[in-house]
Amino acid sequence: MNESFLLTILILSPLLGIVLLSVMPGNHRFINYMGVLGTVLPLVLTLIVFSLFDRTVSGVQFVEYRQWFELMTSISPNEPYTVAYDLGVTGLSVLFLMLASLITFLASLTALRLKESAKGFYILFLLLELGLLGVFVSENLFLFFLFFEITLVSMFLLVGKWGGFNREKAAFSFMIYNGIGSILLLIVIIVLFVEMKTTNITELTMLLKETDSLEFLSGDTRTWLFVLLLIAFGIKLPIVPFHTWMVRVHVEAPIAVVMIHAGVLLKIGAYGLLRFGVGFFPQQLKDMAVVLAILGVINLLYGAFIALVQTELRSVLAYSSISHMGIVLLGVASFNTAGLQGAVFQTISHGLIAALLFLLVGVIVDRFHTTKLEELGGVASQAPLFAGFLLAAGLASLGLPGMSGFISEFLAFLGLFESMPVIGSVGILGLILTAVYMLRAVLAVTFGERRPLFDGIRDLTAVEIVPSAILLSIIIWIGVYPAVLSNTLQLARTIGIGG
Amino acid sequence: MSSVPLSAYLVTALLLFCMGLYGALTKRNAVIVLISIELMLNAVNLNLVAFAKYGVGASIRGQVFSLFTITVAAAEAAVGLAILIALYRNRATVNVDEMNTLKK
Amino acid sequence: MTGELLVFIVLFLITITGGLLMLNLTKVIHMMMALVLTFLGIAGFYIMLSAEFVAVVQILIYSGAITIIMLFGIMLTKHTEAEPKTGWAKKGVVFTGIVLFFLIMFKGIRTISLGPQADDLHVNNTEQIGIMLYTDYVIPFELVSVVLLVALVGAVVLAKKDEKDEKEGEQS
Amino acid sequence: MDMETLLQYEWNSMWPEFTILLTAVALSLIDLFMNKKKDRSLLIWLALAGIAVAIVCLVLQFDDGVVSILNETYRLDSFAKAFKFLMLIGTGFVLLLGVPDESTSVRGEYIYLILTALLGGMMMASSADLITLFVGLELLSLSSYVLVGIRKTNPLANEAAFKYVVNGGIATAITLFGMSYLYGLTGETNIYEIQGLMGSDVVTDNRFLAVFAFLMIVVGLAFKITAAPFHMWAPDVYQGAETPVTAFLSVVSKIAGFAIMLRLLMVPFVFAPGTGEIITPDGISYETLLVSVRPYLVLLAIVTILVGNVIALRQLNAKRLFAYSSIAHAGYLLVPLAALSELVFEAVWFYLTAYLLMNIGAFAVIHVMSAEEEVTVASFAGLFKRAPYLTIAMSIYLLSLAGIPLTAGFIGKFEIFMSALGTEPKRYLLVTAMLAGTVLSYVYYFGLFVQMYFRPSKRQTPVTISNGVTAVLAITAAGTVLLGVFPSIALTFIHDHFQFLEIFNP
Amino acid sequence: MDYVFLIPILPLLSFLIILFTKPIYKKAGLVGTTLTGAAFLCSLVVLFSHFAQGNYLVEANWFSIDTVMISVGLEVNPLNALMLVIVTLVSFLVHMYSMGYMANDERYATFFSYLGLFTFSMTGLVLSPNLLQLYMFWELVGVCSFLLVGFYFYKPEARAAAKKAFIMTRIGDVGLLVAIFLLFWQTGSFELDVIFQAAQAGDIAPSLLTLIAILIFVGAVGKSGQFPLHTWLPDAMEGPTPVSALIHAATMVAAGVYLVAVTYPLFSASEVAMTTVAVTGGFTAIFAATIALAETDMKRILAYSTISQLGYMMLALGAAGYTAGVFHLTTHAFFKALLFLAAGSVIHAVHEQNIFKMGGLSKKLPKTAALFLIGSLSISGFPLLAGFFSKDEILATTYGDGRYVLFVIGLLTAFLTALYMFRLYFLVFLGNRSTEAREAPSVMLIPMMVLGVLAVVGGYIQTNWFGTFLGDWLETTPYTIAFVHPEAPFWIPLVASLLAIGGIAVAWLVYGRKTSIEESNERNGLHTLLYRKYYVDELYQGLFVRGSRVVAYFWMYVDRFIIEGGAAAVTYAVKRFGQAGVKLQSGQVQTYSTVAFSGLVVVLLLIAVLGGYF
Repeated sequence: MNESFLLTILILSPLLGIVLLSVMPGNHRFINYMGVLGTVLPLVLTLIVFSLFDRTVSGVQFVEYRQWFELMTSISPNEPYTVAYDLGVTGLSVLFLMLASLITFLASLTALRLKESAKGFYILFLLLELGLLGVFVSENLFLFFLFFEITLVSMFLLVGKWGGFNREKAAFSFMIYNGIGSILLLIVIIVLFVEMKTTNITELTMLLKETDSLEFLSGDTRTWLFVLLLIAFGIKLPIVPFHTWMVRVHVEAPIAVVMIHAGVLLKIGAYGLLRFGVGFFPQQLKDMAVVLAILGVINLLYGAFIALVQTELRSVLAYSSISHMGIVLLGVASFNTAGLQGAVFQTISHGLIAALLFLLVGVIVDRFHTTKLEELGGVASQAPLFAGFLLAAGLASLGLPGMSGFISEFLAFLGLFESMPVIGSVGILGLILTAVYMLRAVLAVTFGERRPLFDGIRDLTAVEIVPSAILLSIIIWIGVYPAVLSNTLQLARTIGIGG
Repeated sequence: MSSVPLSAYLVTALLLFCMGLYGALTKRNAVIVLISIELMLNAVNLNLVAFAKYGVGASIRGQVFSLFTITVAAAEAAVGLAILIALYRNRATVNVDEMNTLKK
Repeated sequence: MTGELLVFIVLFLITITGGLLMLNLTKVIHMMMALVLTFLGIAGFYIMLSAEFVAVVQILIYSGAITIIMLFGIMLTKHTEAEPKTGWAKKGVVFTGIVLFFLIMFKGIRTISLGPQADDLHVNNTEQIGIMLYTDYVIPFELVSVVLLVALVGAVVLAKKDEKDEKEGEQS
Repeated sequence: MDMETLLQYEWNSMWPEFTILLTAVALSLIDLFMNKKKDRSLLIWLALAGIAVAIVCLVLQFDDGVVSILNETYRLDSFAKAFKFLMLIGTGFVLLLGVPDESTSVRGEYIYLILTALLGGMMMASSADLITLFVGLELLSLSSYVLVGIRKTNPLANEAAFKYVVNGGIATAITLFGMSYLYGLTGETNIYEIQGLMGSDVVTDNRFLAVFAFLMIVVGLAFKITAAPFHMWAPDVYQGAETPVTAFLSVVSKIAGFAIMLRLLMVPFVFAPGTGEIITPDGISYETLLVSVRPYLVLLAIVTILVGNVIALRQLNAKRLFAYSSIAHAGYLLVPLAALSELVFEAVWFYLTAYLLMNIGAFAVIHVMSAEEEVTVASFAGLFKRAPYLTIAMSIYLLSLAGIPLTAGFIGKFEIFMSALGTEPKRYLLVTAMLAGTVLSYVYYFGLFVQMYFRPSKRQTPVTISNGVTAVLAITAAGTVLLGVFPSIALTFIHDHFQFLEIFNP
Repeated sequence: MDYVFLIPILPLLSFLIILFTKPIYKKAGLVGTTLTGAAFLCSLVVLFSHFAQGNYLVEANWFSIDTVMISVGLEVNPLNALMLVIVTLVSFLVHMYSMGYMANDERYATFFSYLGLFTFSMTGLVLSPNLLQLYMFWELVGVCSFLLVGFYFYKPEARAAAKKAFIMTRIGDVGLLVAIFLLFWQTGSFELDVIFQAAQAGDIAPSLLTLIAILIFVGAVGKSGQFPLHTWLPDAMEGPTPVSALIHAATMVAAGVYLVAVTYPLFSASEVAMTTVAVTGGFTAIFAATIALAETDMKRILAYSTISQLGYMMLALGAAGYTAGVFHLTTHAFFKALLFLAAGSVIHAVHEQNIFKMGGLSKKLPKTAALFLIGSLSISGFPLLAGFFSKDEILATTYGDGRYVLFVIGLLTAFLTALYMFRLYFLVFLGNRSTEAREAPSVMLIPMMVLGVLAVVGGYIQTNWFGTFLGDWLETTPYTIAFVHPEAPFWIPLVASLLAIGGIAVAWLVYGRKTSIEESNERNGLHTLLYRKYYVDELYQGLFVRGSRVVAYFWMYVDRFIIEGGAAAVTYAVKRFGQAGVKLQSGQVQTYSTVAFSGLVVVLLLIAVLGGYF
């Protein structure tokens, strides 16, 4: 295959913005715009990758391979452990890539409001983007981990510096939980590396499949590795009970960051689970599918129930994310094409919807300076456009057909009902609960008597309408024409399982 | 053949070592602490010399080793005492218990 | 009972008594003196073990040099009151630990026998040592000189009063 | 033995040591005769020149085979070279840190004592004989004692030095006690001879004594590398000593400790009988000593990692914080040893390299800041506003210490993890401890981030940094990143030049 | 026929145009009405071309699950051609009506855009050839209903009602969804024809088929407001009255019935399912009718009436009366829409909904009163009006199917229907209470008149006298459905008519003769029970709403105290260890060595003990 440097250029493209920003004086008028511009380049490049991506062939595309370094032991110097710089995209990752750069761009728009130390913010923001892009184009576990950690550090700083009142606590909570997750991941990576002498994802997938005779790793070891992987990505996803950090971050982090966090960062968990969990340990996954499904149902219902009684919009949305990620787990647990496809769809869809919701929450914070549900209400009178978007987002989130959420949940449950109808029946109650809490929250904000306090509040401005409209139209687009995802995804080829 | 077995010397040395250690760990006077350490080193020397005579492949090596030990011990004692004196100059005490400003 | 054993017992008593006195006396000077006893006893052991040279060195350095240094140390510092008592709890911990250590080691060496004794150590003992020092152990021997240099420098640097300090002392 | 016999040894293999020795002696003389009022920074440059020469000599020896002199009281193999190389570089950095600027001055003794300490460390790395090893160890220790107490008007320094002497003395005595038994059981001081004699019947009969001797020796070395519970002196001493000395203790002294630990672990005891009985058709034999004591090494590593990290969480003083941090890192370094992995040399060496860069860097930053006040965690508040470059350098060190990718620390940690997971069976216990430790360490490393970037500063003045420190900061920061991005620099370097297996050949 | 796609597209266009051109405020109604009218015309064309050309199906690939292609398409068969006409017609009329009714509302344009969206969804629902597509539109109409119920968003009641409407129907939807999942895994397709073939070929286990049918029926129950998921429908009357006419009377709520009709082959394969449908329908019919007797709110009476009539349709379907059910659906659409629009006209005129506060309106609003009377008569089954025939058909079918208990219930319900309808009519329009009121503008009257005509003549498409035109036509459906032609005994229409007239008479006796009746606050037990709607709302409130809150709080405390508390405990433990470490670090030098030496002794002891040294 021809070598192209497109992906390298792509992941390094945020650096341009970083460099330009760092040479600009910190109080420059256009610093925010520069930051936004910095995210445009990656977006453009992602679009190029997305459009050049050949949907008719299988396998990894845009492959770049360079040997990076070798580890040699003095005892057996002729069998080095090779770590490579190894990029490539599959149907799965190209979707996540698209999601990442799009939401980053849109999130950067919402940060235009930022007044204080915008330079640092945007530099870290772009660094975060670099990490995200890298995570999704890594064809290699080592690189994956590397970029994963970049997101960790930049997130920590972003939350800790620009967050809300309890930002430092949230930042540490983020760091600790994700730190544990990342090290568990590292352990898995290293065990695979030590045993297989490679970290290339595709190669590992093949090797692990071929060596089903358990020549390399015993079944027990594989089970353990899978469990570790599950915890590692489960923290990220998050799976109850590893979710508290995520609620804190949702509540405390600056809106632009929460958009990325809810929209993309959490999705790394799903991505990892799909790419590595399903790819490397299909048998183990199958064996533990029931456990996974039960975890999924717990997530789904647990998040939904708690969201039902939250009094603060951000917390509602945080628990809603937990609930929605339960569906991803269910999709994975079903372990058939429909379910897995549903899991992917749900991940992407929730990324978009969560980003939209938090974008709107950002507006609430900006205009009303509160996110307490009881202090809000009747906003539709003063800001009908905003109310309309919020309502649309809420409906999308509760899985309204014609929007992306529906098709994802549909597929996930469709899959689940094949393999585990009983668990599916319990889980599907979550859909009702979702409607209950989502409507409760959204209606509490938009509906209700007009409050004179909010008279004179500005409705959405152009810079808010544009991203909201883009997100909403993509949500609807996917909802109406899901083939846009499934054509690219080509699940069977990507993850390598048959139906 | 000697009528005093090797173990007699070793036990003596062990006793001395334990006494030295006990002194080093419990005595309050810094000078005594230092000298207790010397006692421990003496025990080591006794071991070495005993092994030189009664050990496996007995040879003069043990004695040479003990000479090195003695020398180094002397140097250590000198340095230790010098430090103690510098300390005394600033603190006017040789009580080990009072040397506890560094702890947090 | 052979004479050798008798001598051993006497030396043993001297040594151990010295140690015990050191641990139990209250005046620092007395402790030092008790230790001299021990050092001398150890020197006696060395002679019994055909290590005349080491014995001499032991007397010179320990009973002599080190003891003198320590005495100087005692003189230079203030020791008006008796040694303060250590808390029983701590002593207890240390004592238990040491007794355990002793018992463990004691069991290992109680009946140890490592083969035939060397019988030519006393023959030209000093010469043997010298030869070995200058053949096998030249490098550590030279290195020891550096150790001594460091000790010398260190002792001087640390113990001497700085000119600055002196001036300050004069002014005050 | 006459002069001729003496001269026919390959003395030229000792050139690095000679260089250091000569430099030290020369400097002490110069210091003695130089005008007392005169600035001593010239001496530092001379010392650095000496180190440079020594490094050159060492590099020229890289591809020589094993050379040993005088019954292996001095032994030059790849293992020794690799560690000496690190020690030389580390000492170079420490000396650079001490370069005075307009407002400060430096003592001449400080300079050549560092060199003698280095000499001790180098001899330790290069010795295959208990006596050389012991003397080297003592040379390092004694020099260190004096160095710690060299600010003799400072009560803290005196106290630190005294604590160091007492603890160090006791540790030495215990080690020697162990060595005496080792000698007694074999009648030899050469560790390769010991290795051969360890399988004898006498040792087998007294195998527990051998095990005890081993453990006592380990205690003394564990003291040097600050492994818990033999670490407690370190925070106090680090805090009381001058920052460059602290850097020296935490880096060079530790490298020496690890060198000797590795050698003692790998050489004399490999064939020694352990405690567990194995019943074979031929009768009863014993598992090897290393297998028997491995659980305790594991315990040592785990306790060290946890103690270091947990207590570091509660520290306010920056030097103490880094003392505990370096204890924790010692724990990480013990992991490959405890795992008895085939990667042990590579992993330890690489991690030491990374550790050298990042830790010296961190202490350099503390050194800069200690010009203003006793450095606490709070002193870092708002540092980014006051000294952005310094802060960025510090961030790099902290990330590396925390083991974040693109830094040398990560690659190091990666190798350590590999070493623990590459053995059969996999050492999950060690890995778990490392996991817990690393996560805990995030709290305090990133706590410093919080201070530097998030908190407002009490002072507004910019921080002054001397040229020497700037050089150290630049080199270490660049090195940390470079080794993180291109680890092959170091990895192929060790592979090409160091055949660690030489350590096993008598 | 190929232009059938225009039917959903035109309303969608209306929705989009109005949504994006809200500034052209006053034109919104016109745009909406025109486009819906056009859609109605298309529907007529489609209907007539169906007569000529028969069934029609067009499909396209939508997306794929692995190898299974999921398609979208449009299907025209007798059932949905009929539905299309009903939907677009009522929608068109309601659009027109709303131009008058909503004229003064400041969110006039929004209203029409919602109507457009609804019409789109409803026509889409009707045209769906597969279950997935059907389900999507099924949900969409629900959302439109939700939006329109909550149209007066500033009213707390509207907010609550909208929420309730959405959630209650969603409960049903989930049932439908599960049914779809199960069908997919049984047949590998969402396509109705594939599914029916599989069902007929016996590929689906009978018990599973029953389960699936019942689950589908759960969906229908939710949508059609059948017991026990009926409580949202009366509350939905918080929405503007045209909406009630369109969505909550004629079209969307009938979608449940439509769904059962569409999936009829599945039902007819399972006796249990059929019985479930019939019993639920019958019970709901009489249940809602009794509540309507005590209700005082005009729209709510109509709402309960709707529930009851939908129950009737379900009863018909459950009793193998496919034609009967569909027939009643059609006529009901006409007369119930008429009733609602007329009620809207009243409300528009008097701004009051409590029937006890109205009276004598026939003088003020003669046209409305006349139209309302037609509607009432029709729904009561007054002979020769539309309702008479369809109700007759249902009763005959039920009787013919041998479900005599349900038949009696049906008769009873017919009686009750007449009773409550005329209670309403007499209270509102007769008497001599004088209220200020003005007749509605013609833009509102014309639609009512159209519906009035249909409510009268609509029944003649299927009569035993002039021919079973509807039934014959429905038989051309592409799916095999067992059509039953009940040979109804001659006395059934007679009894039914008598009961209807009896109901009217009773109403007259109680309410008609008096000039003015005050709402009495003294109620006896039965009346209270009816007035409080059998306490179903209270029961649900206590059981589900409270219940879920209790569960939610339970989990929230688990979250707060066990999960976060657990993390906090770990943190605390680590801190305590740290503190202990710091405390041990006392600065006392001998402590350090003691600790170190103790470490050595411990290890020595361990190895001695474990290694067999002692």
